[in-house]
Amino acid sequence: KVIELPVRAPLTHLLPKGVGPRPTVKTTRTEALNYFTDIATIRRMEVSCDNLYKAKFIRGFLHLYDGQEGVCVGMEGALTREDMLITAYRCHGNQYMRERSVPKIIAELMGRKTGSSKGKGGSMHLYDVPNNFFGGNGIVGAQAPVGTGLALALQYQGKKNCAITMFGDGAANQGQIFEAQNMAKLWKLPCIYVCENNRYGMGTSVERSSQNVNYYTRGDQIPGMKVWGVDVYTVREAVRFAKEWAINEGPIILEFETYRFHGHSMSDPGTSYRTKEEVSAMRDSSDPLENLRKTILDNKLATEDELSKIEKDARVLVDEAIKFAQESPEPELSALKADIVKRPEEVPHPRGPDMKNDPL
Amino acid sequence: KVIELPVRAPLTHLLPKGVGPRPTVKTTRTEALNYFTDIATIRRMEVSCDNLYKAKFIRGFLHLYDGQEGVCVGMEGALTREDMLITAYRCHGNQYMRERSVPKIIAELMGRKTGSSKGKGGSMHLYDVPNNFFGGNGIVGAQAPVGTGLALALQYQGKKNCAITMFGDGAANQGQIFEAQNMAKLWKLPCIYVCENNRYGMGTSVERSSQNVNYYTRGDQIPGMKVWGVDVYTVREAVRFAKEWAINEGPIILEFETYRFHGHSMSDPGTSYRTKEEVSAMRDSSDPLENLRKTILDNKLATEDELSKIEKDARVLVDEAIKFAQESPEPELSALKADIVKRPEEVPHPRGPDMKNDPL
Amino acid sequence: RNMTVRDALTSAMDEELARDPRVFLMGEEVGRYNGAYKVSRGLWDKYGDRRIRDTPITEAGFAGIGVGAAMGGCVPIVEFMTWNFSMQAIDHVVNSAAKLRYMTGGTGSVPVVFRGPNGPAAGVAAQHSQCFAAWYGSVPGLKVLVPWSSEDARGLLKAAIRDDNPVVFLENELLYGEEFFVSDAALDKNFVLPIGKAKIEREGTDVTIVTFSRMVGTSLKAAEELASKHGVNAEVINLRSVRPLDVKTIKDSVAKTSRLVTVEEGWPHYGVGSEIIASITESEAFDYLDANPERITGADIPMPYAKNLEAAALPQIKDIVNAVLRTTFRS
Amino acid sequence: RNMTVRDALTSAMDEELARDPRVFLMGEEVGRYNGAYKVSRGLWDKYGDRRIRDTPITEAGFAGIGVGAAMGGCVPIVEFMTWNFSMQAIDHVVNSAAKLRYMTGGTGSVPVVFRGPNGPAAGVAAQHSQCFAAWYGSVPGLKVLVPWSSEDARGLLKAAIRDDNPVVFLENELLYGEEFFVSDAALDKNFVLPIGKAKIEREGTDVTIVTFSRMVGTSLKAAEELASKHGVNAEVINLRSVRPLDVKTIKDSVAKTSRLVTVEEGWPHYGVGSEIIASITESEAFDYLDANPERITGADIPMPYAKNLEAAALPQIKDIVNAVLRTTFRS
Ligand SMILES: Cc1ncc(C[n+]2csc(CCOP(=O)(O)OP(=O)(O)O)c2C)c(N)n1
Ligand SMILES: Cc1ncc(C[n+]2csc(CCOP(=O)(O)OP(=O)(O)O)c2C)c(N)n1
Ligand SMILES: [Mg+2]
Ligand SMILES: [Mg+2]
Repeated sequence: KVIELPVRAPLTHLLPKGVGPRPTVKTTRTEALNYFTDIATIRRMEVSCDNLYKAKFIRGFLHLYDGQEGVCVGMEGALTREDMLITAYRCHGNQYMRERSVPKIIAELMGRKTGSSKGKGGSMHLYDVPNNFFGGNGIVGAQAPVGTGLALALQYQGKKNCAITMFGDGAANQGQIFEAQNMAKLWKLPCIYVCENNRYGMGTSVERSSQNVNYYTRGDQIPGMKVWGVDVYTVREAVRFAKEWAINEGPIILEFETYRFHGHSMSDPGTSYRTKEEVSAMRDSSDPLENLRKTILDNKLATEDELSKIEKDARVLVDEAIKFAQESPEPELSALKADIVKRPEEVPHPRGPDMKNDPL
Repeated sequence: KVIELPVRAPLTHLLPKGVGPRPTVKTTRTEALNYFTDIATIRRMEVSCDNLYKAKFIRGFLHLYDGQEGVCVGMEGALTREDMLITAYRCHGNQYMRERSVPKIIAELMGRKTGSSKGKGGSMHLYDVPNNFFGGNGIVGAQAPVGTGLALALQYQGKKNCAITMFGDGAANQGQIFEAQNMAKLWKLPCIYVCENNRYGMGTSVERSSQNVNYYTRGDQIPGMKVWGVDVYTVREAVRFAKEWAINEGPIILEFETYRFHGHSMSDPGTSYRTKEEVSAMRDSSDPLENLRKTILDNKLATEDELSKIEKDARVLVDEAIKFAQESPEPELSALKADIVKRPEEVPHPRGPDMKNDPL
Repeated sequence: RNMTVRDALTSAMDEELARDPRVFLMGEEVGRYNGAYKVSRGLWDKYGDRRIRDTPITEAGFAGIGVGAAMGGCVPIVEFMTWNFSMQAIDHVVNSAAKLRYMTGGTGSVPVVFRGPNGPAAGVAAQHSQCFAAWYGSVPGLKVLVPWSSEDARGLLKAAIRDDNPVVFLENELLYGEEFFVSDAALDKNFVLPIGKAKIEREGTDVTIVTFSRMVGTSLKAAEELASKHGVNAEVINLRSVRPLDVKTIKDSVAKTSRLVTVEEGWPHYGVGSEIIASITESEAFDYLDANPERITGADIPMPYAKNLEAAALPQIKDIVNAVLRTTFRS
Repeated sequence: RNMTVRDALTSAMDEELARDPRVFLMGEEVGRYNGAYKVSRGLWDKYGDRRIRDTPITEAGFAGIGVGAAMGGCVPIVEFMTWNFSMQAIDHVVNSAAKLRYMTGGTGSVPVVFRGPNGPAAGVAAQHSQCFAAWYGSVPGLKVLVPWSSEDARGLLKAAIRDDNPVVFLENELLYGEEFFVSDAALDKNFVLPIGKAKIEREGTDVTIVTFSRMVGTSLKAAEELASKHGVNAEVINLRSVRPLDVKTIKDSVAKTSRLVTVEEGWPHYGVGSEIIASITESEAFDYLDANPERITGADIPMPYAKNLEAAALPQIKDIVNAVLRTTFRS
């Protein structure tokens, strides 16, 4: 049974009147429960990673995505695997939506051979190249030109797909984003620039980092929309429209209002630059999981128990993934020098710390 | 005797109504003739440099400024030497207006010891640090953050001056300009960003390089003005206003409409990407020298003969400067390793090509 | 008195901020957040927004602004959250800062300090683990410092801030929390170390180990093991500066030991060890060498994330020991 | 047949564009303007906007776009008008391109070629004269080529375009107009040179001169002078690639000559010569060396503009001759 749901209207910039996302979308019980499952799974994954980090199973940087799941889940609802995608280091949700494997993600975070990048990349460097997800980039802003290049490839190849480049509100000030957008507009590239405005870049609030906090208006002649990023359906509809626009008209900017529930990364408690009140107000008003739960219950698409069951299953799934990762071996030492160049037989074996006594 | 002249009104962006340059300015015969002398001198210098290059007295890159003199002469009419200034490689005019020495400029271009940078910098690297002119930068766009830093220094030191950062229409797409302007706006720095829109960056017209060719609107929340750059008085009044704004309110963008009569640099005839008709139409309509001549004659501030005399004097001045430069010695070889660090006695002598047989 | 490297850096900046009103600190999260690695802890509280300036995440922009402010009469300390991000701004370090004095014929001056953690940390993978010592070390017009201990950190950072040239100051995240003994002299407000002088951290007779930053500690441990287990008495030189490079101290040491091993965490090729070996072998010290000079380095690979691979990609005590045993013909 | 290096490069690109529809060229003025140095002359006329793409002056942006397009299935040739401007984009060359395959565990691929003139030209001063061979040469994941002759230019550029890895291709403006003899084999559409193999341009017995790019020509002239005036028979090795570095060819040569001189135009410290000397002295070839290895390099200064200073800042034939005479004990 198909039902119709209202979605929040975006603020728009330079879009012709009457052009934009539709005010309502259609969905089904199955679809809604799938979205709920995805959000619940990512949520559970992120919360578990927090614990795994504290238990020292995960090291280095770890940027959690809980609070922002509405964006990655809603987006994929409007995309196919032929649409290319790139984001920054806060990439677990996107990876899950493409690769569909919690075990591989957690194994990667634990530095295991079975991880998405064979343990070589870690939390910031998740990719699913066969499914056109290109990471996972640790350098703030660098993904913007690269993502624009993905769009150029699509245009060059005559494909009717778009490339999505995601970045944060802090990253939005990076000059290379302006450079890339300028070319995207000149060349009419099928790009969707997605700014996930979670109000802070590390400890810096948007007002302190950005002369203009209406990120959707910062593409100059590129049209933009400010979209509530909490609701998967609102996100999906915005992206559906944006994809159509990108393919036919060229680049477009989507700013998603969202919030990160955790600190920036594990060394940041996330409380020194924002108040406890703010965090709990946002948890109350802007939790993608609770928002979708309410939509489902209000529309009687499922019962509370059914949703609890999904959450419980997600928990089991993640626990099993953790077990899988923990039981997975570390990469073999021989992996150290693999995957540096294609056709390594054509180049000398890379030297290790002690060239004259090198086990590899 | 003071007379009043009308100046062209700018197009403005984000300036409050009624705020901006005045519609008329005051001037005197002396002032007008000074401006005319400056333009005529720079013009003559540039045309002579063209010949000197062809005669192989000048080498490397040489970017001539003829056609754009209205900007540098008009600007300085509103500034003091305490206002800081930085531009790109097309810097002869600015250097002349600060340093006031054609001989030192031509000597520099010929790589002589008596040059502005002792022969070490060449055409792209002219400076007059004592008079707060900081070059002369060969890297497109790099002067923008540096100039913004000059403004920060002024603000930090509590000085009531501004810093002017000049760049071209091609440079205007550089991301670091957006980065610098973002900080300038956040921090209310006393910056005037001057975009000299001469319609081309090398062989690329503005439409092919820039998604938005209204450069004065590209600072996001930073106000801007598009100003006719041919008329010194129009330029001067715009800069007078902009300086006041910059010191009191923060950054502002001035786009000057101008045109380069020569090609981009000496290897470019400047004709493959623009028509002869366009060039000669621009020479007719937009020559700062002829424009000022007309103003002076129309207002009877001087006679045609007086102006011709000034031009003849400029010719003599430049010829003498060339003679001075030609008679100047090359730098001594000992200069090779000087001026690299302050207090060179604290560091080892830099090695030359052959460390073991080094005359220096 | 013991002091962490972090506190050594903080106190150095604090004292220089107090001493010279032209000095200010800028960078991402240096202010209210107290620094991503808390190296500027307390400074914003003490000096406020004007002198401790948080920037947006725009390295090209703020590095250039630092250079401009220095030209304009200030003495900015520009923090890169890590040096990896300096690649977005390297044009300003090299073209805007290092070359300026020369291009102006001596009239221009850029008294800026660029600082932040350099090289590998723990588990931060390929994009966050690069060592920039050799790249910046190659650039005339710069001074490039590579402190190890708290005394290095204090004395060199204060010297860098007081220097009239652009200085690249390469710290190490894993050292921030390490404690070192600091002499009373080094606690003095006017304590500065001379730029360009290496320090012999351990005197020895059998082999010269030349190293910098965190690898000084690893090399000293290797030296202890060499002494206790192998009867080899290693001299360990802490470079402190890779530009200028103190070739004389190394040469004198090699004249004594006739053996040379270099140790660094950066990539092997075109690295710091390459330069040291080339400098020694092209000099008269070539004749003193009784064995091949050796380089122990980071592996020639992007840094892997997994813990076991990361360890295999970086010099370990055993690697240094083995290299020394080879050069001293004990293996 | 004689051919300029410029024509060699143009023809290489032309043939690869014709061969593989995934190949395109992008950069500043590469299209309608035919290239700032006319290296892409005629290509826009032939292939049009889609495959010969003029970009705005935004290196960080278009280099990153090139990387992304390569990830997405294209084979972009990205021209830097000169490599000096690559400093604005170096993060993409290193972090986005070179490290990608590793970070993805092997699934990601960036078959991009970055090319353009590198090092000093004539009278272009400090900001336009930097050599990047050593910097890029240090980065795992890249291949870094340094052609000299027209045959090098053709064979290596075609190889670079066909290579599945990111390639840094360092040309030299002063060579563009130079003519070289090109064999029939090298004119073949499928002529490629192996990446990572040095070429002995002149066989000799008394000293090994290792060099690359324009300095190959200068070194060959020095070798002639050494032969005719000093009776010294020098072997001259054209590296062709600085990553991978063909250490074996150098080692074999040094085994024969017992003398090593390196020649480059870049800065001396942490340079290509440093790496070569370190590689040789840490190998068994150390024992063959009968004299100090020597480095002839660009001076350790920002490049001056004045003609006499510029000449003094760069290796001249006499410098190479002198170094060889020293290593062969003739001076
Ligand atoms: C070029 C660069 N500079 C600095 C950093 C350090 N850094 C990592 S994430 C981050 C904050 C980014 O904030 P935002 O773009 O808002 O993304 P969010 O973390 O909120 O998702 C910073 C400063 C980096 N990784 N790269
Ligand atoms: C970063 C960088 N990229 C490319 C160049 C080469 N280049 C020098 S000037 C120029 C054109 C600049 O045009 P514009 O900004 O309009 O200034 P104009 O020459 O018209 O004054 C180019 C591409 C450079 N110097 N620096
Ligand atoms: Mg954010
Ligand atoms: Mg222009």
